[in-house]
Formats: sequence, C-alpha cells, structure tokens
Amino acid sequence: MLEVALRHRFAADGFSLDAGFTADGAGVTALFGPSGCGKSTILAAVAGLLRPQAGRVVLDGQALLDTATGIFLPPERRRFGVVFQEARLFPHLSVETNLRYGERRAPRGATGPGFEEVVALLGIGHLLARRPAGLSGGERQRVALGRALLARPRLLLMDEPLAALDTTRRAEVLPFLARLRDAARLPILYVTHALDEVDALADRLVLLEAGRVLAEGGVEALTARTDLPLAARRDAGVLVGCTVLAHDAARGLTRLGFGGGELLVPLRPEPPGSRLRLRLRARDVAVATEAPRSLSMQNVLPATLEAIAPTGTPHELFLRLAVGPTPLLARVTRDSAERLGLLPGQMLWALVKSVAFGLPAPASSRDGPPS
Amino acid sequence: MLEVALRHRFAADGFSLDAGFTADGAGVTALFGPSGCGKSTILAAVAGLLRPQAGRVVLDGQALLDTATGIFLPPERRRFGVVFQEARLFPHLSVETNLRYGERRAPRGATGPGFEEVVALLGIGHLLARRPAGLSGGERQRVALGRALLARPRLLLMDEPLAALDTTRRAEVLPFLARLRDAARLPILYVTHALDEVDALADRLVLLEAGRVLAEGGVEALTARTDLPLAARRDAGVLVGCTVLAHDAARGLTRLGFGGGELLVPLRPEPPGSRLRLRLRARDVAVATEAPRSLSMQNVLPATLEAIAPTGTPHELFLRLAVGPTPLLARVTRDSAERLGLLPGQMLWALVKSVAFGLPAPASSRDGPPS
Amino acid sequence: RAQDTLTVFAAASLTDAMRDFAQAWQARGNPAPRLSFAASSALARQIEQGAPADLFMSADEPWMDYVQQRDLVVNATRVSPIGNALVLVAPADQARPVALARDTDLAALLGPQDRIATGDPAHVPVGRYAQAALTWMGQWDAVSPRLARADNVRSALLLVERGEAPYGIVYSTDAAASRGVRVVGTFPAESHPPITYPFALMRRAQGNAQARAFLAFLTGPDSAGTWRRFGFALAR
Amino acid sequence: MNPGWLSAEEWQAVRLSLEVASRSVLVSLLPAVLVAWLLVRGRFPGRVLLDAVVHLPLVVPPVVVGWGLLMLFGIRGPIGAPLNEWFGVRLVFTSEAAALATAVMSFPLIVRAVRLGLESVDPGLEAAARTLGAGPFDRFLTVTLPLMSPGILAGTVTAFAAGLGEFGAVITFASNIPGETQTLPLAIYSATQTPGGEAAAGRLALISFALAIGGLLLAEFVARRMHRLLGRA
Amino acid sequence: MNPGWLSAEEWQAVRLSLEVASRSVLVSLLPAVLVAWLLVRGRFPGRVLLDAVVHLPLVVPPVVVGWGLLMLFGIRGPIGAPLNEWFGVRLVFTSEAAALATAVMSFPLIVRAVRLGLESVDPGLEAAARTLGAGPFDRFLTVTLPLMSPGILAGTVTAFAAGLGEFGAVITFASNIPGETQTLPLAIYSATQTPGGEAAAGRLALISFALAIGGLLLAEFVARRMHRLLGRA
Ligand SMILES: Nc1ncnc2c1ncn2[C@@H]1O[C@H](COP(=O)(O)OP(=O)(O)OP(=O)(O)O)[C@@H](O)[C@H]1O
Ligand SMILES: Nc1ncnc2c1ncn2[C@@H]1O[C@H](COP(=O)(O)OP(=O)(O)OP(=O)(O)O)[C@@H](O)[C@H]1O
Ligand SMILES: [Mg+2]
Ligand SMILES: [Mg+2]
Repeated sequence: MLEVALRHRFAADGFSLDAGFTADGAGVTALFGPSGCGKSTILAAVAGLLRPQAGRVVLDGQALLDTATGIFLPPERRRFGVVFQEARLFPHLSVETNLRYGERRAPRGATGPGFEEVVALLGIGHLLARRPAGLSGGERQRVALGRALLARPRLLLMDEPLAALDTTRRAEVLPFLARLRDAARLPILYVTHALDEVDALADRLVLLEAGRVLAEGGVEALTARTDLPLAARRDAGVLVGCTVLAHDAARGLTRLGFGGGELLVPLRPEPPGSRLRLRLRARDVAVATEAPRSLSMQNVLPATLEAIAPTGTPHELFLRLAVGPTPLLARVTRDSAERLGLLPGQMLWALVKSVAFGLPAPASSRDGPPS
Repeated sequence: MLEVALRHRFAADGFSLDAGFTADGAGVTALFGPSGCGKSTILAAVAGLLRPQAGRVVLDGQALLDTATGIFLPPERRRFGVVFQEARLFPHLSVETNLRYGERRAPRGATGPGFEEVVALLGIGHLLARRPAGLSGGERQRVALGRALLARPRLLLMDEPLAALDTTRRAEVLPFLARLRDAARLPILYVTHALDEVDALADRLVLLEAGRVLAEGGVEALTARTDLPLAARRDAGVLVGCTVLAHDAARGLTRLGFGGGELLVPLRPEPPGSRLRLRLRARDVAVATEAPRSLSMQNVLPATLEAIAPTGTPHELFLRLAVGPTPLLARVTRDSAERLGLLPGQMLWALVKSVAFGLPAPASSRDGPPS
Repeated sequence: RAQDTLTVFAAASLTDAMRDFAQAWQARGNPAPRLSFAASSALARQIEQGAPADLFMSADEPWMDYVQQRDLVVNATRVSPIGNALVLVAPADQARPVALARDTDLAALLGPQDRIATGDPAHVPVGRYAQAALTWMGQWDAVSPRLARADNVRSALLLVERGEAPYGIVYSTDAAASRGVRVVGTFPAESHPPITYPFALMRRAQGNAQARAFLAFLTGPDSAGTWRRFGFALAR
Repeated sequence: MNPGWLSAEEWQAVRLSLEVASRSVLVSLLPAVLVAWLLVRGRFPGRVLLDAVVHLPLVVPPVVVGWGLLMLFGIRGPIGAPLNEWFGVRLVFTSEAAALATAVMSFPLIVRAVRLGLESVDPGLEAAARTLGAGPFDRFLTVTLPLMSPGILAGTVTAFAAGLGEFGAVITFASNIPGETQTLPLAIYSATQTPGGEAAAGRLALISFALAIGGLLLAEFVARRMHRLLGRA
Repeated sequence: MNPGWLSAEEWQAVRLSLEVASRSVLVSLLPAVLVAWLLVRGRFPGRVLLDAVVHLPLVVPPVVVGWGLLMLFGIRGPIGAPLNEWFGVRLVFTSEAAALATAVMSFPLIVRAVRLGLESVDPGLEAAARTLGAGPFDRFLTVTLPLMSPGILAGTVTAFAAGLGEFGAVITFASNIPGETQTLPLAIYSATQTPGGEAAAGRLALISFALAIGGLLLAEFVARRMHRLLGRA
C-alpha cells in the first residue's frame, strides 16, 4: 500500500501541485492526465528525486518522506525503479552494463525477472555491446525499461515507458509487465496517455488535471462513470472482470463468464479458471429492442437500460446498461435512441462483437471473482 | 514531389539502411515501422543532418543530395522544418525565443501559420516566458512542433511529434496539421507509431522494416491489403474517401457518400461537398446474411464477399468485401464464418456502427472524388 | 650524507666560471661538486631553510650578511676574492665611447623614448651598484625614471643587445661575453661600492674537508687565471 | 582614491595590475575562442602542432616567453620592426607590452577552458539550428557561443587570476618600470628579493589575494546568472 | 638511453622534468577532484574563500609561492620542522620538493578544468543512478567521475604542460641542483644566465616543446578513446 500526499509549487507564480492518492500493495496504479498536469513531478517526488515543499510518501506503513517530521529517505535507499520519460541511459556504459547497473546493486535474495528473459522480451539482445549514443528512440526506451526492471525494485515508477514503441512491441511488453506485477507482487505507478495500457495493466486509476486529483479509484468503477473526462474519449467504455470458463479450440472461441452472463471471444491462451479483464468500449456495444438473428455478432446479452446520459457530443448519448450486476456503456446516436424509443428501465439486448475487445491481458489476481 | 533513395551503414556490422520512396508534392507521407527500423535515420538524411554513404534526395526536381555527382545542400539552405524525436529546444533561450528562432530566419514573403495561432493551438501561451529546462515532456514536444512550423519550411519532417501528447491535445493538433498541409500545400514526412495519426493525415504510407521498404503507396490502397503487417494490427481496416452529402442537425447525423453508397455518421462540422476520409476498422464491420432489423447500427450496406483471407491469428478471418467499387475488410471469427456458411461471391450485408469511425479529419483536397 | 659530497650554491652570474672550476676540480681526481645556480636572494633564503649547501657564493654582500646574521656561516671562512667592474654598454652597431665622470649628462644621450637597461635597483645587485654610481655622478634623479629595470643582468644585457635600450649598465664580465654589445664606458671604481663576490663555508659543512679544499681551490692562486678569463677582477 | 595604507607606488601597481590583467583577457578572448574552435572542430593536418604552439607558453619558463616576445616584438624583431617603422609603435617598456606578455602567458589557459566548454555543447542543438535556417556564423553566435559560455567564463577567470600574478614574462619583455609596467607581482617580487622585504611582500600578496577574491565573487555572480540563463539551475 | 645530442646533465634535466611533471599531476589529481567537487556541489559558507585559496598560486608570482612553500616546508617551517624531527624527512631541495612546488602551481589549473567537466555532467544521470541504488560514493565513481573525465583529462594535460615549464616556484623552493632538482626550465634558465647560452637555451626549449607535443599526442589519443567511450563520437 502506497500513500502519497504532495504539495509543491515551482517558483512563485509557477505550476502548483496538490495531489494525494493511494495505490494498492501489488497492483498497477495509472496516473492519467493531460500534458503538464504534474505526472512526472509526482513520480519524481515518490522516487525521492524531488523534495516537495510539503507532503508524505508512505509505503506499507514505512514513511519515506514526511515533511512534517522531517523524514526523508534518499532515493538510493528506497529501491524504487524508475523508467524516466527521457530514458537517461548512462552514455559511457554499454547497453549491457546499463542493464546490469541496477541488478548489481540489488540486495541479495531480491527476486525478479532474469537478465536473459528481459533482454529477449524487449528485443535488445543485438544491442548489448552497443553504447546508448547511437540507439533509436524506441531502443533507448526499451533499455531504460530493462534497466529499471533488473534493479529488482520494490516499487516501479514508469513515465510513459511505451510511448516510443510500436504497437507490436507494446503488445509484447504489456502482458510481461502484467505478469511481473502478479508474479513479483510488484506495485507499479504508471504514467500513460494510452487507454489500452490502462486496460491491460491498471487496477487503480488516478485522474489528474492541473496538479489536482480529479478522481481516484478502481479502474472498473471509474471507467463506468460518465461524468469524467475519460467518458469523452472515443475509446471510452467499461472494464469488465471475467473468468475463463472453457475453450472451444475447434471453433476458435473461448467462453468467458462475468457477473452478467457469458461472452464468446476469440481463443485465449489462458487456462480455464484464469481471470481476465476486457474493455467493452461504449462504441462497440450496440443495442436492439428485439433479439437479433443472423448476425456475425456472437454476444447478445439481455440488459436493462438504467439511464441515458449525455456524452459531451451533442448528438450522441450514453446508454447505461446493467447486464446482471455488471454495468455496461453503449454509445448511440440520439437518433437511434429516438428511433428505438429507448426509455430507462426498458429491457434491451446488448450486442457485442466478439472481436471488439480492448487489448486483453491477464487481470491482476487480486480482482474479486465475478459475483 | 520528394524522391528519396538512401544507402547507409553504421559501422561494419551495424544497422544498414537501403530505402527508397517518393512523397507527393503537398501531402503527408507517413513512415511506419517498428522501433529501430530506420525512420529517424531517414529523416536525418533528408534534412541533411546525416550524409548517407550513397543516395539521392530530390525535391521538385532540385537535387539536394546526390552522392553520385557530389551535390550536397547544407541543412540550413534546405528550409526543411524538423521536429526531432527528442525536442532539442535551445536551453538558453526562452520558449518564445525558441519559437521565433526559425521564424526570424525564414525568407521574407514565406507564408505559414501566425505566431499567435500556433501558440494558441498548441496551448503553450502560458509557457512563453519560461525556459525549456522545467518543461514537461509534452510541453517540450509542443514547443518543438511550434518552432518547426513557424520556420515556414517548404517541407516538414516530423518524428513522432505527438507521441508525448494526450489524446485531447492530439485531437486538436492533428486537424491543424491537416489544414496546414492543405492551406500551405506543405509536404510532410511524418514518422509515427499511431495508426490514428496515419488516418488523420497520411496520403501515402511507406512501410519500413529493418532498413528496407516493405511497401509504399496510397494509404487507401495499402490499408486494404491483408498481406502487410498493417493487417495484423487490431485496428486494421480500410480508409475510405467520402463526400459530405447532407447534414441532419435534428437527428445529429451527417450523410456521407462514398463509392459504394452512403453512410450515416454523427454530425460533422464540414459543409456539404467537403471530402472526408474514414477508417472502417475490420473489427467494427460485422456481416449478416439477411438484412437486419431493429439494430442501433444505422449503416447496413449490401456487399459482395470477394475473398476470405487469414488474419495471422488462427481463429479469425478477414472478409474482403466489395461495397460497390469500395473495398472493405471485416474481421470475424472462423466460427462465425462457418456458422453463417460464408463463401466467396456471396451477397452479404455489411453492418457498420455509425460511431465506430477512426478519428476523422479532413482528407487532403487532392484526394480523388469517390467514383 | 657522506663527508665527501659537496654542494655549492652560487649566484647565477657565476654559472660559467663555476662550471669550469668544477671540471678542473674533477680533473684533479675529486668527485664532482653539485652546483646550484639561482639568484643570490633565493639561495640565501634556501640556506636559511636548511638547504644542504656547503659553500655559498653570493653575488653581493647583503645576502651573505643575511645568512651570516642567521649564524649559518663559518665566519672565519668568509672571503671576497673576486670583484667586477660596472660598465656602460651600447649595442655593438651603434657604440660610441662615453666618458663617465661626475656630472656626465647621461640623460642627454637618450632620445625621448629611450631607456637605460640595468638590473632593478630594488633588488638586483647590478641595479644597486648602478644606482650608487648614478647618484655619485649626480644623475640619479634625472636617469632613474628612464631606467628599464630588468630581473637580472642577463635580461638587461638582452635589452641592449636587441636594441630596445641604447645603453645598459652591466658588469664587465657580462659585457665581455656578449657579442651584441660593446663597452662604451667604465664607471670609476670610486663611483660605487666595490663589486665583490663573498664566498663562505656553511656551518653545516664545518667538518667537510672537501668543501674546505674546494673553497681553498677557488680562492687560491691556481684559480686566478680562470677568474680573469671570465672577466672577473681579483680583489686587492 | 588612494587609501592610506598603500604607498602611491603600490597603489599604482594595483591599478596597473588590474588594467594589465583585464586588457590581457580582453585581447586574448576572441583569438582563444577561434583557436579553441579550430582545435575542437577543425580537421586539418597541423592540429596537434597548433595545439602544441598554444601550450608553448606553459611549457617553457616564463622568462623564455618574455625573451621570445622580445625577439618578435622588439624594435629589431620581425613584427616589432615594421610596427615601429610604419606606425611608430614601440611596444617594449609599455603597459601594452605587459598586457601582451600576460595575454600570451594566459592564452593556453583560456583556450583550454573554452575548448572544454565547446566540447560539452550538444551537437544536436546545432543541428536543430541548422534546420531552422541558421548558417555557420549565425548558429555559432546564437547557439554554440551561448552554450559554451561557462567555459569562456571559466577561462576568463583563470586568465584574469593568472594575469594578476604574471611575472617572469612581463619583467623580461616589458621590464619593471614603476607606473608603467610595474604590476603587483613585480612589486611583490622586488620586495622578496630585498633582505627584510617579507612584510611588504606579504602585504602586497594579500592585496593580490583580495583582488582575486573580488574577481571570483564577480565571476560567481556571472556564473549564477549564466546557469540560470542556460536553464541549468 | 642518452642520445648523443644532449649532455648528460641535459638528459638528466629532461628525465627529471618528465618525472616532476608526472608526479605533480599524480599528486594533485585526487585533491583537485575533491576540491572541484566541493566548489561545484558544496553549499558551505567559505566556498568563495576556498576558491580564492585555490587560485592563490596563480595570483601571486611563482617565486612567492616557492617562498611560501619554503617557509612552510623548510626545516624551520611549521610543517617542515615536525616532518624532519619525527620522520627525518627533509623535503626541500629534493625532486619531491620540485614535484610539490609544481603541483601547487598547477593545482588551480587542474581544479578549473575538473570543475568544468563536473559542471557539464547531466544531474539527471546521477538521479537515475540513485534510483538504481547507487549511494553517493558509488554513483560518483561509476557515473559522475567517468562523465567528468574529459575535464580531468584536460586538467591533466594543462597541468602536465605547466609542470614541464614550472620555474619560479621550483627554483625558489627546491633550488637548482643538477640531477636532483634541475628540471628543464631551470636548465634553460641557467643557460640564459650564461653569456652566449642562448643556443643551449633554445635547444632545451625545443626539447620542452617536443615533450609537450608528445604529451599532447598521447592526450589526443586518450581523448579519442574517451569520447568514444562516452558515446560522443
Ligand atoms: N550513430 C549510430 N551508430 C550505430 N547505429 C546507429 C546509429 N544511429 C542509429 N543507429 C541504429 O540504426 C537503427 C535505426 O535507427 P533509427 O533511429 O533510425 O530508428 P527508428 O526507426 O527511428 O526507431 P524508433 O522508432 O525507435 O525511434 C537502430 O537500430 C539504431 O540502433
Ligand atoms: N523545474 C520546474 N520549474 C518550473 N516549472 C516546472 C518545473 N518542472 C515542471 N514544471 C511545470 O510543472 C508542470 C508539470 O510538469 P510535469 O513534468 O509533472 O508534467 P507531466 O504531467 O509529466 O506532463 P507530460 O505528460 O507533458 O510529461 C508543467 O507545467 C511544467 O512546466
Ligand atoms: Mg511527464
Ligand atoms: Mg526514431
């Protein structure tokens, strides 16, 4: 459990930060907010690289910073791995020595992913003998990521670690980070602009704006809210925790169970019983007033229309659906809503294309089972 | 018209680049490829900051580099604006002086967006008096972008200019870049990992891998191909050029015409007659074997199933559809395909949710009208 | 330190002659003496701070006094066997004899920008002798602002050799050794205190037979020829 | 102006020292930047030779430097003779000569510091300036020079300090003429060469020291501003 | 070993000069790095005073420095007396003394270069090292020191060159004893003090120059490697 409360002001009339939040003991907490809202500043303060004018940073009951009592644990004794926004590789060391820098200084007995594993996953094996100077932007960022991971930290702070990576590489690294979080029970503070990274990793979300915390909470709860800036995004939608029920290799399908019923998705690698989290994007959910037939969409879920909420765009609406206990959002045009004569309380069919899920990744094992 | 042909090898056993492509006179050519494939190296060579071992760079018939004849125009006389991957702001100058650096050196009479306009659009007005040192990652990148734009270049080279920006800011900057391309008829070479930026801006696409050009051509043609790495992406889909036919403000809808018929989309700001480009993602397209009813999906298009192609994922298939002359891709599970008994040549209904379009932006005015 | 090593601290202006003597000394079957040449002032201070000098050969009396006052000298051995003359030199190519007597108007010989080069009267021995001589001639007030005060005799000589100064006041030994200058006048002996080079055995070398022997050699009759060859005058 | 605890001559020496040190720095700054630029960026055959020539004043004793200057700039020297004939300029024995000798002596120190400053300039920023249309001279003035200014300042400070203490070359080349070329170090030296002159020498050395502190405080102030300007603080 | 065109004494002077210059650099390097670190990173009241003290050998004439050393380390000096009594060590008039005087004289030069090197180290990299668990000494050795090494090299080169040419302090503190403390510059001086010694002085100066070129070529080579190691080339 990480508790953070910070107050800091750069110069008299400069940017002022006043943010507090908590992060779970072994989950990913994503810091999300526009450019310049203070994300990197928060990471620096948690890492101990910035001493805020006032504040506390407490990890598992141990105060690392407390301006009230004058406690300040220097960064080198915090064992917080940091992936900086600008990589910050040591220019005089080879890529391999960069990677090993933290590893060598980790306490004996500290566990974490092995050197070969990290190198293979990040695809930097051919760079080991090189110096950072000639590396491409993405290569640099991957080495920085590897370096932080290999330091066997007890908390990982990552500042847009995948921003310079292409989709393919990201799709490889994200599940790895998720595994890491689960296997090493490593808490992670994760700064990103990309919602798919939030989906794949984050357990908690801290929404920031201009140095203040707008909202803070579990990802599933926050993504179902229509009053946050998140909902204005084109990829807004609800995260749903599921359990793998069965595989149908012949048809290439996996059956998932969730609080509101079952979903068919393309075959998943996880064994039955595993838990998954899927983003059902509001715009990927359609509704029908009668049970549809002859559609390629395999997921037709009976739902109750709980509420109709504005989307921010004048001619579109959010439909707040309840599929059993699970909330779901659908985004439809005002026109459709009128045509179908939608009214709160009405029974509907929610249609979800089976391939329309966000980038899937194993959810944290601490997620409660679907009730 | 920009013609580029480059050969370069770093060190004896290092990365080797051997790439050639052309870019249109006043359009955006996106360089697309995995980390380390040579994108930044190509930009550096075009800008004149790297002298390749062999190659030619010709803009509108004027050779800027020709290793065969020894021609080399120094970067300062090329007037190519560059947005570097790492911002490269002048640390000793204020943000405003950084922005004006290129503007002051632009030839008289060169036209381009005004200082106030650029500053307002990039949201950096409150930073003008600051020095770059304390800027956040995204702020820095925005200033770098502004600096390049204000230099009134005759070619713009941008290396992941929006990677550090949040979605909201990107959604503001992208249409601006599109306007710039059209108004100033400014050719742009654009490096990105994000497909939505390609959709919003690119006219041509150069797909790179390990220093080689995999494919090169118009965005619409390349996105319809299922044999390129592009198709393996979860957001793969065809770009379709459309014309705004009419607005229905009451229902909040805009009717678009394209080669295969009409589409209803949420109200667009463009006046009737404007041309737009929309990505119909394969996974946003469903098919039905009979005309569906009572769906919130407003776009049901009669289509011919031309071919069924593998997707790379074993249990999913691409359906190549022809909606009139317009190709369309749908991504369905093998199971659905079997259940519906799909066969090439068959008539189907393609279902597209009206809100399921990629980030829209005005397409280049040079796009041919939908035939 | 073995008794038979011998370290001589000698004023820089004795460099040439002392090298000659050292060779002659060696030729007589003695071990080579170690010679250290520097300004008398530097040598005197070093001796004060315990420098391992057995013999001190100063270019002027005050610095020998300085050492003697600090009780570092075997008083009985102090002698001033050689002397020098003070001369006026001019560049070889424009030398015209000047009669140096009381009231000789030296300033009149100088153009408006010209200077007379000599050692700095504040601390260089040759400068002090020059000051005395000029004062004796009644020229000090007129000439002192026109002096180019050099760090040592050699620098003063150089200024004349290079034509920067049309005249210089130096020792006759230095003048004799330079091809670039010509002696145009010799200051009367009575115009300045006698130019003498005091030698003495250091107290630390009281029992050093080598040192005593070498001092005796330097002051003995066999050396007279060498001293003269280098332009020094023998005292008395 | 003359504080009571300094003799008129000493006061003059202080003023002259400041003047000579300042002038020598001013004179050598521009050539030093040029030479540093050549040494760092130049690709020509005689680079190491140029480097060695720049270091020469450090390597040979100051007296020899003074002596060399006399050979060059003396009235019979290859530079001094035409200077005198054509312009009636005689350098030797003037405070200009003292400044020149001081400049030559401190030249390697400035060059070295400027070089270090130049070497730490990020070439990526110069590249950025090029793409923004800045030609060689333009980008040198607007980017390279400001970014290397910490090195220039450091060189200036070192050279100024060394200028305050320069002795051998000055006395050999410019001679010791009170009010004209007798700088503080010459006065100090004079004092130490006189039996019993220690007290006077000590007092003068203390004055030198005070001047150095003043210079350093000033440099510190400039450096602070500079660092802020360079966005490092 | 002895080439024919050098007298035994001159050859000895060459070797002694190299030895003295090298030893002086070796001796002063570590304290210089320490002092530079204090001056750049330290936040203590007497910082400018320390800075001034470091500059002192530049500011006062070398002869005065030698004189000061003589007073301190001489057999009657506050340091020299106990050294002699307790350990029987007599420094003055040995080649160690020459190295010490040279080290003191070149100290400000090394400190200045090292400072510049240190100032151009990106603090972000040190911060990164901290987050990877490197304590103060560890990160200084593994990050700061390598990154400031161009400054250290520059300081070494300058100090070595200056060491080859150091004259006033050495002759005053260590005396001019052939084979013991007579370095090249002292030999050159001796030659200039001898009527007709100009030729010998010139020859010796040329040797100094050759040594300097040798040192610079070596430094150039090291710098190349270093730049490659630092990923700048
Ligand atoms: N100076 C250099 N020396 C050696 N190799 C280099 C040098 N510069 C670049 N490379 C290598 O060339 C390859 C291409 O680099 P480049 O920066 O062009 O990649 P990129 O496509 O821009 O990648 P990214 O998306 O990660 O920025 C990389 O593997 C990089 O390591
Ligand atoms: N040293 C500083 N001095 C003054 N202002 C600063 C300093 N460091 C950061 N700021 C300001 O504080 C604000 C927050 O910066 P921060 O780097 O935390 O933003 P961020 O949320 O990480 O943004 P981005 O997504 O663009 O990286 C910015 O407006 C920035 O300009
Ligand atoms: Mg940031
Ligand atoms: Mg790149």
